Amino acid sequence: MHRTGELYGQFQTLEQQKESSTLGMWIFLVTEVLFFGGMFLTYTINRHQYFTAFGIGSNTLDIKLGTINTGVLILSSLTMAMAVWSAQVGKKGLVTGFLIATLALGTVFLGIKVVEYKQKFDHHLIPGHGFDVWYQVDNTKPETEMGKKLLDDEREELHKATLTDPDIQSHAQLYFSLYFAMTGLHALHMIVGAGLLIWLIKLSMRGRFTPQYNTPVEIVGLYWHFVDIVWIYLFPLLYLIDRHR
Amino acid sequence: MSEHSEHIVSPIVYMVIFFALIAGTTVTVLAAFQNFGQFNIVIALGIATAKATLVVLYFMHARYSPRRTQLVIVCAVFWLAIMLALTLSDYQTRQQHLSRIVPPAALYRA
Amino acid sequence: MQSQLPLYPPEASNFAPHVDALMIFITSVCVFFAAGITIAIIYFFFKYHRKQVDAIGVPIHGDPRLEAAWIIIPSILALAMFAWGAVVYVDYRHTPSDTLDIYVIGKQWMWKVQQPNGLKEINELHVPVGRNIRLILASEDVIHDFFVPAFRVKMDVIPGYNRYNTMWFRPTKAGRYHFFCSQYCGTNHALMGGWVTVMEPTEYAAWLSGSGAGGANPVAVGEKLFAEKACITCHLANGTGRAPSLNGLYGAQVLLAGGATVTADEAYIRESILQPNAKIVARYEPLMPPYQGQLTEEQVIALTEYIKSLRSQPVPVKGSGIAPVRGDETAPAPEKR
Amino acid sequence: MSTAPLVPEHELPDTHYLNATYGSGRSIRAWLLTTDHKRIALLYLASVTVFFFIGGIFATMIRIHLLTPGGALVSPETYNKLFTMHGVAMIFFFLIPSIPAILGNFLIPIMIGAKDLAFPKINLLSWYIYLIGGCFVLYSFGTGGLDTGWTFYTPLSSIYSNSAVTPAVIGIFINGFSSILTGLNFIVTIHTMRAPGMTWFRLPLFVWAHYATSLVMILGTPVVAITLLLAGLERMFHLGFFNPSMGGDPILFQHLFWFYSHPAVYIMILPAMGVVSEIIPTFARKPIFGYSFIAASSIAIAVIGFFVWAHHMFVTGESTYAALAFSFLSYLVAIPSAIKVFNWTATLYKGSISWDPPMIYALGFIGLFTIGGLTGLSLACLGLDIHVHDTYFVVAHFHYIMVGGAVMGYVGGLHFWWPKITGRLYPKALSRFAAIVLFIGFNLTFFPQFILGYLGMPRRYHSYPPEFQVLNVLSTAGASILAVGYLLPMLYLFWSMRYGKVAGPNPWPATGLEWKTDSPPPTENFHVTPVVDWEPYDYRNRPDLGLAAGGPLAPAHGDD
Ligand code: HEA
Ligand code: HEA
Ligand code: HEC
Ligand code: CUA
Ligand SMILES: [Cu+2]
Repeated sequence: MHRTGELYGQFQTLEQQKESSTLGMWIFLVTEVLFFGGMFLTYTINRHQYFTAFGIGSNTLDIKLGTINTGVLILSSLTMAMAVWSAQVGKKGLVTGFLIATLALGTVFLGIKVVEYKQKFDHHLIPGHGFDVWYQVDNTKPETEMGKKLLDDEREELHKATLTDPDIQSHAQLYFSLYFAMTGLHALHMIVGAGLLIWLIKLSMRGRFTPQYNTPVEIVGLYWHFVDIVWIYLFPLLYLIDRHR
Repeated sequence: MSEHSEHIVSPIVYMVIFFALIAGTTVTVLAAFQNFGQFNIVIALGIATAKATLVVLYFMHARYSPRRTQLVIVCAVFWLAIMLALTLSDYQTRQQHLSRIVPPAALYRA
Repeated sequence: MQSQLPLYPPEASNFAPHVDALMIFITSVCVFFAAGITIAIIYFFFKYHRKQVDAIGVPIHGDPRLEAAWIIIPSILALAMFAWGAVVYVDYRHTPSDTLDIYVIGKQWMWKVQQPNGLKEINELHVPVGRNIRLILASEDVIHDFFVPAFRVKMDVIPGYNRYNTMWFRPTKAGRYHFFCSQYCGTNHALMGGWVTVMEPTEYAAWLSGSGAGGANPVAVGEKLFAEKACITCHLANGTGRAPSLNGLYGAQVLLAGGATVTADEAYIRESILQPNAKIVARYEPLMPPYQGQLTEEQVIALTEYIKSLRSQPVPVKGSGIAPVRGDETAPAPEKR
Repeated sequence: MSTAPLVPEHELPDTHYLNATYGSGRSIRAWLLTTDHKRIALLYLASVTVFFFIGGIFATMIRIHLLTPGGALVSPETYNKLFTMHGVAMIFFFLIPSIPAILGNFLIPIMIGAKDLAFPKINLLSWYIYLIGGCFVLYSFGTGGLDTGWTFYTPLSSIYSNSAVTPAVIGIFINGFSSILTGLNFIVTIHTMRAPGMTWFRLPLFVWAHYATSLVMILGTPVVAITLLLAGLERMFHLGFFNPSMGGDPILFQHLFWFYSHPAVYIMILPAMGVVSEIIPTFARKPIFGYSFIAASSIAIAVIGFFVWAHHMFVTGESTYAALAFSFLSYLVAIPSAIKVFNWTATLYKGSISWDPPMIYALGFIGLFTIGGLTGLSLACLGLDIHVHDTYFVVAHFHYIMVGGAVMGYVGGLHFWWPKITGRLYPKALSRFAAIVLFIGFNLTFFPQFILGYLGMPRRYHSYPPEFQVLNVLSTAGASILAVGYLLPMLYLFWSMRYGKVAGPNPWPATGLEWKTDSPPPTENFHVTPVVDWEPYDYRNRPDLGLAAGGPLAPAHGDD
């Protein structure tokens, strides 16, 4: 199709074009809701059945990193929203700045995620043949008294859990399967989002976004906020099971 | 098509929402370390939903969007609800056999 | 068999006449509508066939009364079909209490059947005519489905530790009937079938004892296992042990920690053995070791049968998680933990 | 030809979308990189036809194999692979994309007076996604095939089967996004791209049907995508989501699968209903009876269709209460279908009916869909489904709807819009003959299966007790007639692309906007943006159609 400036050939007006893109993105987000929804359903039913194992699995996650990451992601949502605002009011320099900030925060999030994944790998908590919930308590050499006590507590917990759920290996593995599937898919969405941000930054550096034409920033913003929302649910569901013991 | 002319949300609103979200996160984490029994999960999901609503309404401008967009959002939530509710309805009632239904009260001694 | 080309399989169980009647009803409704519409189409097609190349039809845009009629009438008929089907279905799911229980285990690609006295059969099932039979179904690998066309019964056989599916029927006609596996289960799904033999009760009894060399009585086997596997050390019959007495457990309501109750059916007993801590009996500690992986499918069945056989013995006074018979108004409300 | 209006001889327009020069000339690249919805539709036509062939060949082998009780043709493993691959090819790669991605893609922008879909590049992308998914599935077929049944029930598919399940699952997963993007594109286009005057209640019913279809596509497809992804992960990494020996729940898979796959049957039938709703008023030359009821019932089917999925699971041991609810809801979803059938029939009343080929297909559709739908009522009936579940009764039910209904509608739609797509007409007498062969062959193939099913022959059986042989032989005989019924249209439609008589813009004549432009249409669809000022299917106030309209009604029927 022929393009005339910002207007694509199939549209009659910029108005119509903007309307279509925004609606298109929203509808895409609907499909995303149901996409993640299928996993949330799988999660719900398994968690209901194997609550103990899910608690054990959840308690191995690093709550500090999780909380920090939640903060980072929320902050990136803020900078994204600010980028949209800057485009709407025509502050071209700010648009680029906020987009870069968003990208940076997104990268920090992914970096922290990598650290967490690495931890799970070291602790033999990747579902598959080497999976072993006992690995960590059996193979850690605590340096402090405090660390030793914590480890003993943990061993105690595991023993108790094994009593209620003898097949805790399988069921904890189920938890980690869901953990990796859900956070992995979420991370994949972040990576796609980062790609989109890089594209936006390029356009923005060329000064393309004006109060009249800023739809790309807006719809990428929608996507980014949606990914944030998914995390808002993932965080309590994965990190905060049975924390109060 | 003037109803679609865009509404610019001020940065102050964004900041307020941001702090509300951070506060929500903090409360969630703190609440998770208390024992509320059955209600831990309710609290966690309740706060998460409140946070998500804020993001949708303000960061995603749903509050200022045309009706049609709002309808799209409602549809997403509605279909998600169908999927969860109807499936869980099977799981929740599976154990009960029609032949064995007994009035619940005062039937047992513990 | 009826004729060369029968339209329905033999009717050999209590369900068959109901299902066939239902089928006739629904088919009549279907034929009524299908024929009505076909005739209308053909009639209109010829009657209003275009006579001139440029003729147009009479512009009729619709008629709300007609629309209402053809929303309401099919709705009523649909409701009738639903209701009748539901009644029959509830009958299917409403197992009578006096059933003869037979275990059926599906595995790729054969059926193992175990009669109440422990007699084992493969791809054969013998049942007496006129008795209520209940099949208790378990699978060792994938999902199968036990289907007897002559009885109009069918039930999936699902793997998993907490799952027994059951189905019941009452054979009404002696004879030999096909049964099939009707859930696709891999390569030889089509060969995973066999014969149900419906016998007169006396013949059945004779057959049971006559060919009884096949296996020991599961209740006896179960009793031995109960001692061997140390169940007996905790589950003392008088209810004074660390664990609830199992006397009279089967079929009773069990109060669980947390206040819920369950009916102690086969699935519950099975689960209590394999995964005891999935449901903890009120007032007991979760001490029982899980037997998942330590018992074969047959041993679980034997234990279950043994526990079921304790039904007739008196319920101990104290300590059992079993709820007393209904109507005990003086019972204190269950405490909250 | 006697009933066709006397039209002057036509000539093809000088430039149209088929011969227009695009940026890169008239090369193959201009086709492969096109963003023109009409060309993309033809790309789909080619690829979907390939899958229909593949699926049809599998079907033929199934039927030959079932000639004898012991199985006449192949080994048990191979037979299981045949019906699985038949189902996968036919459902995911033929029927779901057929009408929407070919006719819908071609027609929706033209019908609403737009230059293209809202997102032409995404439209092209979805064709490529379809191709990639298709390649994975073909790879799976080629490397031994898969034997899980098209329903992929776990744990058979995820743990026990040792056939090429993984590539097939990946292929279907990928293909899902093609479907999602098509649906998204349609919805946005219908919302934002309508020409001036094209209000919602002037939309052709074809567009309404596609709107409803798109709803199902965007709301259902993501769920099957994630489900198959989980099952695939389970298979690849030995996870336990649905594997009972690791604590997973196989029934959960069925819930997730049918959450999509029941609504998906409406992805298959709604577009065909849309086609029929266009054909009937055109060849009866009168407005459709109850326009708004038909439009609303499409939406109702799409919505209520999401509430009934567990009627495929009545014998899994699902809760009795859930079964009662799902059965009841299944009856609810039948009502909007009933509304449509009755309204189509009523439209014929006092029409001026011709028997042009599309009309024969449309009338055949009504009859066969009705039988298929009504037997769906037997299946939705709890007491009865216990007996007929997973027997040939089910096979007959869905072939009546999908082959007798949806494929009939698809072939009828091709015949109806072929002159618009290619600019040329096909031989009418031959195509009437083909339609009748198809109808007879179809009934002979699938009617005996109802009886087989009630007699208790389970489906997916590579061998069966001898008492079922007679009916199986009948069915196979029918299938060979059916194959001829499909072969003929393929041949003459292909032939007509070159040698057919030039059709002119509006050969039937029909009232839709698509008939106001050239055949084949120009790249930008209309030379000037059209303004719509007439009601849908109105023959009376349309002097431009050249019919005896306008004043008092023409004496349409000699007798009354
Ligand atoms: C295009 C595909 C399509 C369509 C449209 C339908 C439509 C319907 N289907 Fe079908 N179905 C399938 C494809 C389809 N189905 C497939 C592929 C399977 C098997 C899957 C597998 O296991 O492999 C299946 C299986 C299937 C089952 C499960 C069977 C089993 O495995 O045990 C059931 C059960 O309820 C069912 C019911 C229905 C109903 C009630 C409708 C309704 O929507 C039909 C509504 C239409 C009418 C009712 C006709 C018109 C109405 C009248 C003429 C007026 C009179 C009406 C009344 C009196 C109410 N279908
Ligand atoms: C859109 C969907 C669709 C379509 C169009 C068809 C079309 C046909 N189907 Fe299929 N079928 C399914 C969907 C479909 N089917 C599904 C979902 C299943 C369940 C799978 C499962 O259990 O997992 C199934 C299962 C199924 C079975 C049951 C297998 C079993 O359970 O064991 C049978 C048996 O008769 C069958 C037969 C046919 C026949 C004869 C046709 C005919 O209509 C096909 C006619 C078409 C052609 C023949 C090709 C075109 C013609 C030519 C190219 C001419 C040249 C060719 C020759 C001369 C051979 N199908
Ligand atoms: C170490 C002690 C111990 C052993 C050994 C033991 N159990 Fe138990 N069992 C318990 C306790 C304690 C409970 C009650 C708490 C609970 O539900 O887990 C129980 C509960 C049960 C129940 C449910 C009873 C009810 O009232 O609902 C069944 C059935 C059962 N056991 C069967 C067995 C069988 C069969 C064996 C041997 C294979 C066995 N048990 C071995 C301690 C034991
Ligand atoms: Cu076992 Cu099919
Ligand atoms: Cu269905």
